Amino acid sequence: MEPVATTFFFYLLSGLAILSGVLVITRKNPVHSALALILTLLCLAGLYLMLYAPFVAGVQIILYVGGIMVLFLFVIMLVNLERSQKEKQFNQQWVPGILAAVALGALFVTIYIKGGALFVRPEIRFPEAENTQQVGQMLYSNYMFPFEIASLLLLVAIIGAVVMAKKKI
Amino acid sequence: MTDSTSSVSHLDLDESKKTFLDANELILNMGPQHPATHGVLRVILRLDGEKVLGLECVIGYLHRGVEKIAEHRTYTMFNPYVDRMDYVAAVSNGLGYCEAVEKLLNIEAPPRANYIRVILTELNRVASHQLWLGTHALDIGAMTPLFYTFRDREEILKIFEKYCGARLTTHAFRIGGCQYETYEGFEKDVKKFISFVAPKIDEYEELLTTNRIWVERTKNVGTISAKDCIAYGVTGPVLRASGVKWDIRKAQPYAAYSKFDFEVPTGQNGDTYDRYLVRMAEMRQSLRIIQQAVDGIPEGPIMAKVSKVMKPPVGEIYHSIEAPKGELGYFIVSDGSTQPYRVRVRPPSFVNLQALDLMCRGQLVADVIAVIGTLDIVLGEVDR
Amino acid sequence: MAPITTIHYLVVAAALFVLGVIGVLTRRNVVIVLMSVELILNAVNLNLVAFSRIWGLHGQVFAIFVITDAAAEAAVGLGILIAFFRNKETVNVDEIDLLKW
Amino acid sequence: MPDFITNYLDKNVHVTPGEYGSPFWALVYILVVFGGVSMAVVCMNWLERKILAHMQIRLGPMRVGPHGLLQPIADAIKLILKEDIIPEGADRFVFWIAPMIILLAVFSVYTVVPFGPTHAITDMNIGILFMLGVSSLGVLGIVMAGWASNSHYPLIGALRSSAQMVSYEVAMGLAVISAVLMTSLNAEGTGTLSMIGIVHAQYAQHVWFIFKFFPLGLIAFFIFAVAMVAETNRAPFDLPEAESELTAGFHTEYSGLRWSLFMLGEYAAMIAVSSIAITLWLGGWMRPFPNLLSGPTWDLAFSFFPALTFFGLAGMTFYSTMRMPRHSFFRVQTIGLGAFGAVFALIGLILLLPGVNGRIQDIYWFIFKIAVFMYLYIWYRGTFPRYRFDQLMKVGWKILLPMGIGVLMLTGIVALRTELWDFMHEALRRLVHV
Repeated sequence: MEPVATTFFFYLLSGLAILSGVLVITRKNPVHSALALILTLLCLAGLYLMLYAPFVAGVQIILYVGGIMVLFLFVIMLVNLERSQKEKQFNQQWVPGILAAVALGALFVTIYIKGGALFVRPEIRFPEAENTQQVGQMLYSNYMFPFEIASLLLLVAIIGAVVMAKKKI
Repeated sequence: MTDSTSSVSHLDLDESKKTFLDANELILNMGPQHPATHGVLRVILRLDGEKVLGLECVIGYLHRGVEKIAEHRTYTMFNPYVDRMDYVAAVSNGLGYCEAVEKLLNIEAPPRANYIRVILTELNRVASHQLWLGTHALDIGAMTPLFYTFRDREEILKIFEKYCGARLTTHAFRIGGCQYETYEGFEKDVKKFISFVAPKIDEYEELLTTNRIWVERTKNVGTISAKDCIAYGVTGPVLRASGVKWDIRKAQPYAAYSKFDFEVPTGQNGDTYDRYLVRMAEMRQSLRIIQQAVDGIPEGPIMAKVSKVMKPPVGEIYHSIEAPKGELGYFIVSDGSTQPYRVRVRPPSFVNLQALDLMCRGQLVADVIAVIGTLDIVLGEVDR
Repeated sequence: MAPITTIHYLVVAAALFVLGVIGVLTRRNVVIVLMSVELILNAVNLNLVAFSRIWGLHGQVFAIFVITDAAAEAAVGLGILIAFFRNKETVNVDEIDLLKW
Repeated sequence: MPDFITNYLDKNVHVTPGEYGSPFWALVYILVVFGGVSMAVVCMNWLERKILAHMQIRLGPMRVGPHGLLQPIADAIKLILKEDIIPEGADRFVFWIAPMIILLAVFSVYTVVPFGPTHAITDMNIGILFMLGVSSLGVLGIVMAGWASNSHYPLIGALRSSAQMVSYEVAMGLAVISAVLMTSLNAEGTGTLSMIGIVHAQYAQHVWFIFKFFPLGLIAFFIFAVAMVAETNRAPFDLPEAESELTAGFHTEYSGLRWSLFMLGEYAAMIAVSSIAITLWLGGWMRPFPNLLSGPTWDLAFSFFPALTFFGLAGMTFYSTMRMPRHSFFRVQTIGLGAFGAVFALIGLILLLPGVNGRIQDIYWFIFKIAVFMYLYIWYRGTFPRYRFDQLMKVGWKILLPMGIGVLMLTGIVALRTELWDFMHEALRRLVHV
């Protein structure tokens, strides 16, 4: 099936993503930041769907929005201080920080302009209906070892988080 | 549970006892407008996450000065006021007061009156326990028992209504006996009620006693030892559930209780589940007493000779009975006039409520609700 | 309008990346810094998925790995944050410069 | 008629409008499904009060309309007219958006619910993953509602709720995976995450997955059934909104219309998770025994069920009409009830028409199964006390999670038993020969 109004949805989603990305780094209240980040993540999930990556989109929603962001909100509630909102929000090196980031952005733009041809290749159209199966087969064949490492990493993260948050076990 | 229950602030806690949420202690104000505080009890909880570090009861929202009112009423006139203390067991309140004044006047109610008193009081005990069960179960989240118990309590209230015209604040007894003779068919009604309600009690037990969630919610919750019970002066089913076999009906029999054969159910663990079992058993024992009383009710007068103007001799008296919630005592000082010099009530709910802090420390918020329910307090009696 | 090509997605990803970098470099609140890190990771993910359209499914698999890492990172980061907050009662990065307490 | 309408109606189209790429029909389906769900929630409101009341030997709403039938409408009017209170010190924006997030999350789930082989808004390759993911977004709304209220009870309710939903999602996911694993037992050996594909797999394997590898499917279903009650914050897992403990949990500070949005979200979520369970384990839209009792005779016999249901409802209504008190006060109500029964009978008659009858079958069986689940929800509420928070966590992490892992592993082992056997056999043979 051909996606409907691809151009429109691309600009809508990417515009929303960037707009809420700006909100993430400018809001005083971390809860508002988290809300904006959730919107960014959802927009990105939409972009993944448009890129024929439905499985990644699903994982994005279930893990990022349903898992990680809930964790963030949970922690924000625990550590939310009224006074931290009245304090200065940006640190002293904000000018060099922004300059460095802008320089980085300029670098990206240069690369994209100079090497535009590099990124233009014929699209490989996977049958969308098979996406999950193909990703699954890849995970369990080519990427078996990284997959196991990732599970180990998660285990370490669980233990680490418990150790950190609970000082005396 | 001993150490973490200390009432010190989380900042003074040992490092090892701090928990995940120790970052800030939460003061939660529960009540006086809260669905599970049985009226207008206000409990200030100090929480560590969901764990209760300590709590404080604020009472007095229903204070009407019943004891002070007594000083300006004659002995007879004060009688209806006591019904308004524990309004779900008004008959017991009346019985205690009437017997205390009778003791002061040195008269005794005739045997038939005593039998009627026992029947009505025990009926009221069943009604009170039913109301307790319904609300307690509702607090723990089981909705349905509430409606079952209220349906069956209705039958008791109907008997009260037929007997004396009132359902809740009955004012059934008078000093010296009973005002009203039993109505036509009273015994039949009571017997019918017994055969009606006995299977219903099984029905409540079917819903709850072996229900896994109920058992998990009540076992080892709000445990109080026999020693603590005695130290705090806790009486009634709460005391008996801790294993102390103390029932004033047996220990210092009043009315006609010495004539009946019944058992005093006790528990061992002193937790919420045992208190539940004890009260369920008590309902069955009450039915046994009522059965015996109805079967053996003697003929005769129902009122002793009492002068219209009561002037008890100078002196003081303490008389207590076993109300559904515990020992209900009346301390009356007479100065020889028609009005008492001082009346002091020992309300079981008030005394039992003291143990709330002890029973809730170290438990969770949900357990506070369960414990308030299991203490079976009536705020009308706590505040008087 | 011109059809949407890979380069369009790359530009969006670059913009998000820059935003994330700005957030990490300039904000004081640790929670928001961590959120900016998530923003950066997502920009990378978008790149990977966009490339997967022209280079094959490997990009999508990598995106899944990145999401896994993000979960681990958030859990540990927030754990550290809680431990830190308990001791110092602050969530500002520029006050976390002692390396010990 | 324009092409974009008629194209989809072609006889050869056997896909959902979303897959076919027909925005018009997708929109129609969206409107029908969302409207239907909202209507179902309204009916559910009345039914829950009535059924619960009859379980508790009382009558329930009786005043507004005959047998309280108009009660939901009265409630809606009351809620809309009520003052909308935002507490002092609340975060107004978050307070405002929280119920919206819950509604958005819940209603998005319905985009992939298959009411029939073509009766879904769309069918996605990642259907079940999408459903789980989107339904887990509801927890964000709950957390925000609790936090934005700036009050203790909602905050505790929100913390409880987020912890509860996050933990039960794990067990839920494991149960779902074991069902998805069962879909891969075909010649190609590839499973599917698509909701419609899962039902087709059950049809192809001639068994509902609840009975597959007995008792493994049943256990997985049981895990899901418990977890889904916890996910939707219903009794006996209704701690986040435990009335007797936290007054109303995360929506304590909400009133009027916003509060009703929470309720709408909760009931819609109940229907949504029930439809996941039905799709995964109970054969989705299929009628009972589609393979065993096949053939035109059985098809005809089962095709009478929708009409019979409505005739039964009509009969009940007419019986109640007969029993209405014969007094002039009740005349309007009696006529109304009779008219209600007549509408039921009329719907039943319409459902008997051959053209309608064939199309309604799938939807009827799906809704019938949902109704059974809804009744179970109400039954739970009437029977069980409430779990305590630590016990709830214990059930989630220490009972359901290991059970889920065990079922998943066993399902895998049983599914691959021949391969495993061959492998072991081969290994043993080599060992002996060496």
